Amino acid sequence: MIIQKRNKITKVHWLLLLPLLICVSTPLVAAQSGTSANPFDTTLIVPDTAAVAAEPVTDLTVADHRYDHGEKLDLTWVPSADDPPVGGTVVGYRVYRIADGSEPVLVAELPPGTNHHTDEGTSADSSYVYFVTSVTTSAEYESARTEAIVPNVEWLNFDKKYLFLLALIVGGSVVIFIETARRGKKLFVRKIAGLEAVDDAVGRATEMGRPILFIPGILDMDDVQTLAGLTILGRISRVIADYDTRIFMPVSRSLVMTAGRETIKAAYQTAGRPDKYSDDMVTYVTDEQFGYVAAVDGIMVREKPATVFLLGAFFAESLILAETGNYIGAIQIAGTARPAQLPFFIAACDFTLIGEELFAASAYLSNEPKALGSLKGQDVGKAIAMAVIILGVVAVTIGEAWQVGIMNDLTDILRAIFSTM
Amino acid sequence: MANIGIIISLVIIFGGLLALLIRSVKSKEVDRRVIFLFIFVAVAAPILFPVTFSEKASPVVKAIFNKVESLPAGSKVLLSFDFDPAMAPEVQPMANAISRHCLYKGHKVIFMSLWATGQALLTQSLQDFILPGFPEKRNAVDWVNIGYKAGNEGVLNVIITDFRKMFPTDVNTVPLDSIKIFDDIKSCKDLDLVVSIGGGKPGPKEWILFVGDPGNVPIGVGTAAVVAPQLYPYYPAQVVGILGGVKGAAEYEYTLKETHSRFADMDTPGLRMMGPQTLAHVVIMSFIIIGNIIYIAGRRREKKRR
Amino acid sequence: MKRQIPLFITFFVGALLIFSVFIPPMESAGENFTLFFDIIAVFAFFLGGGNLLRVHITKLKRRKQDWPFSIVTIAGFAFMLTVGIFKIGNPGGIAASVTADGSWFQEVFNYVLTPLQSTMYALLAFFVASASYRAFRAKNREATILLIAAFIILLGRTPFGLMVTSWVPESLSVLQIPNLAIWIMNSPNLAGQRAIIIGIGLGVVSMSLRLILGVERTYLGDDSG
Amino acid sequence: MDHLAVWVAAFLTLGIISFLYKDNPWYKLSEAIFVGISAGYWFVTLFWDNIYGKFWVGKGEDPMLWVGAALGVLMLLRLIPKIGWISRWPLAFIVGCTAGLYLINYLSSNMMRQVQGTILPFFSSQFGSGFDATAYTIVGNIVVAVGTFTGLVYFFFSKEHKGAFGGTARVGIFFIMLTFGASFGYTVMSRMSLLIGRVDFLFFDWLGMIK
Repeated sequence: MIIQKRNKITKVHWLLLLPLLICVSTPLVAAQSGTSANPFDTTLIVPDTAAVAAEPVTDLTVADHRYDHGEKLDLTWVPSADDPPVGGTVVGYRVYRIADGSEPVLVAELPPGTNHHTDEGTSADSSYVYFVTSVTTSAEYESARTEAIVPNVEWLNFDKKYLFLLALIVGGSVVIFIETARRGKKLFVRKIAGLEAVDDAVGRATEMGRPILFIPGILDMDDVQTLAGLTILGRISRVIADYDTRIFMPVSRSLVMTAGRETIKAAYQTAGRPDKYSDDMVTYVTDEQFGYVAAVDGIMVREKPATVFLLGAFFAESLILAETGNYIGAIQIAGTARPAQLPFFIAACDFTLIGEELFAASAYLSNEPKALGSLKGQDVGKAIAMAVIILGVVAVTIGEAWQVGIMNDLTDILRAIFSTM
Repeated sequence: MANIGIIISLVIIFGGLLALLIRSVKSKEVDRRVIFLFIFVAVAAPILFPVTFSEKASPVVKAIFNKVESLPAGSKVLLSFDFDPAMAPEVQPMANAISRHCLYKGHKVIFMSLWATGQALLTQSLQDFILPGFPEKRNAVDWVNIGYKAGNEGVLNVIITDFRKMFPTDVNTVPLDSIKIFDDIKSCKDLDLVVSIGGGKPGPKEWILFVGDPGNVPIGVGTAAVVAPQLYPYYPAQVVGILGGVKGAAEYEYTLKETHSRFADMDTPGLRMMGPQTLAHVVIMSFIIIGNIIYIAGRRREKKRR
Repeated sequence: MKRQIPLFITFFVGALLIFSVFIPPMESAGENFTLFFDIIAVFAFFLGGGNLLRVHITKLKRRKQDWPFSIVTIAGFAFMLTVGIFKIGNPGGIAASVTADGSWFQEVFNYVLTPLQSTMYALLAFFVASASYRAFRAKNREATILLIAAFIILLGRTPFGLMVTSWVPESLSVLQIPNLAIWIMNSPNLAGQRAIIIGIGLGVVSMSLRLILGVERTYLGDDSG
Repeated sequence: MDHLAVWVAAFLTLGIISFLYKDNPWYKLSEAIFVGISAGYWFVTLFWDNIYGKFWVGKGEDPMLWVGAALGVLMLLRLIPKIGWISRWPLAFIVGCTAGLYLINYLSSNMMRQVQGTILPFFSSQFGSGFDATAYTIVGNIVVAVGTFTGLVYFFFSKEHKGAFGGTARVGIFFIMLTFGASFGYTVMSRMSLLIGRVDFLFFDWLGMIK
């Protein structure tokens, strides 16, 4: 690695002498540069006996990049006079950076016709000078150097002001509603069919004397769907502890195993049955997607659980698991936020929590005012989305159909606010 | 032999389905293992005894076919293989079929790729599938492979004004200036048709946005099945036609075989793969119908009992 | 204290990461997390792998049902660990990549794991059929819509889709089954997906806030609410 | 070697497929092999990539790596029951990070971008001149806007699905069901391709070899 770097520097250093050498001995340089200074791709080299000349680029300027922490600088220039759309001698440009007066370093090779570049390798505590060379098939020609510049560090990214605003409104209303609920105001939340069924599903397992199987998806703790699955697990295992039913949870990630154990243990403690809890309720199988599925399928047909929960992030295995669960006659409650897998759960499970309902489930099951309050906050976000869709569609339709300027302005504003950058 | 095999299998499949259909009126559920067996036979039989269904080309496929068909001999067509080995099973068949069609019609064909891994695939499919059928076609005169250049849509931005800037030479480092096809081609605007085959980025969409629209060049696209719906909004204003997945390839192959006797014995991987697909789809649809009959019959019975 | 410290950690890092999006010098915080996470996951595997071994050894010791298969699992696990960590049967020796061509490790991946994976995956072909047989029944209005949409799409992917509707005039070609299938994928399907996706986005916001604010804390071994 | 490999692959392939009939020792054996081998495979790759690759080859230069390692060690304290509760710290850390990261990500990419994409004109002078294309686009855009709006109404939690609101929610659920039916049907083909691949292997690579 280190050796490579050094090589590069010496090569570049040597290249800088090229223009000078050309004056002295043109044929020699042409032959040399053909072998050692390799402009981009080998296919580009057209053997040539004389050095091909080109004008350097002009008006090279460097400016600070907006909203970075000093790691970027923007360069602009006017392309070489020998780089017209057709038939120029320039085959590309090279950008060189000189940091704090040290040796120039090649930072980019660009195709012809380019007039700008963003260097992403700077830091805020150095000063930089740049120059650009026009590369022909046999040599390169240096431009004037820029003024020295020290990159600025910005502390706030104002490009993301609308994102911040929306996060503030949506997040703020969640917090406000949680606070309202904490003060004791009653909040209404409609019934969610799949969640109404949880108690019955657990009760059924108790009656039948069969275990309950809980699958938290196949992703790790760094996915929010797994977290949603685990929070629901917390609520469900409270009920399970009360009913004194067996729960079994094979997992495909070690961290989920640890978190799953903590969750169930806590639920049993709260229910006053810590003696009933055992680490064997949660077991690790394998990280491999289909290896895990093979094992869970085996568990399903052998243990014949009465109730199966599939709550978390699922991929192609969704239907394999759900069909096997259906085959053994288990009541199945599934939920995922992966739209591609929802159809399969809808087809094979008794109840399916569709996307948002998965995240709302633990709040709903807890029946705690605070948690329910957060669902209200979500609805504010939905109301905003709905209002913007109506407003936007009306504005853009009127604006485009009848060329109404003010409506077009409104559309542009809405699109700008909801653009993610 | 193959014919007898497939006839027996078809009789078994459809006879079985009919029997189940009759049984379903009595509202008797089908064991899922029976369904599994049907699926297995429906997939395995056409693989063992290759069977092809007639694939009438849908308008979007027909449109590309007709475009290639109607261009006068000597027209300049560019085919871009914008895919990698992972995508190849789905789009390679259509790439082969279109390439053959273009060569057969006497078009001057330029092959290229926007994907680094596509160049090897392109060179190989030219060698193995496409060129062996056309020994009379000469490199640089009837076709040329200019290979891959890095830069994604940047490549397109350059070749819309000048090929030689991006591709000074073809894959064998022969300068474009000494390649006959390029005598009167300066940029993409001089082409009579561009077909981009791929499914990712850069791919068909980039060709439409960076070459088709600005240069007013007719663009045809071939793509993986999952991507196809996203390209439909561009039809017919911005693209000539769309081949979607193996099915699109099968339709193209079928039309090609029907239209030109030269291709009667052509290898048709698309059609071959559609055999098991079609049968499996038919089996699933039959079972949906059977399931509904069972449900309706069962409900009637319950009513009667009351 | 046992409960307060974890709650504080969650709150602190959660809030920090939210604000880091808007503060350029902190932009790399998210990437750092991925780095942390990968390392923690490896350490956690000692717990997971240990658990796997413990479960199967217990099964073996107590001669529980199907115990002979536990020997196979333990043997397979141990084999992969030794072959992989000590690079046994690797033509390049200990210096080569563990997945070098021709190494035992890679051979087992190619000839044992790959066929197992793809066959398990292929089972979906069967389950797709049995699920559609059972689920696509016109039990109520919603189920009927599900059924019709699925049927049109299925039909559109066979040659019969075009045959059935070939009488439709060219000016109304949108109504031909294959085109109708495409239209369904593009318009109503897109609308449904959008509603679901927007809902998910808001659900995540609310769920994340509950976690960060400590309203949701079951995973921390504290359910006292 | 090749012969043996194909036989092993075929043996395991059939073992898995046999599960479709019912659970049996052949499947159990394939399953046991699958679980043992794959768990080992994952650990070995994780080890070489993350521990060896980052701490040995990369010399652990990034101080952040050591923070990760420290958290990992805390995780292992679970094994000591007395101070096992400390292992909640790395868990709390991971949960906090995940929640913080996803909040903004999902808000921008799921909610904002999708809302923006729905702002489409019902009618515009810019649409294609042909009647067909125009009608197609108009109907398409109306359906997208109406479907998205009613779908959101369905997800609304604060109001019972009754009256006009309930009716709108019903339209929403229709759209969602249509979506599910369509995506289900659309996936069948790719699922069949997987089976075709396996059957191909059995017939040609394995049985073809016997011939």
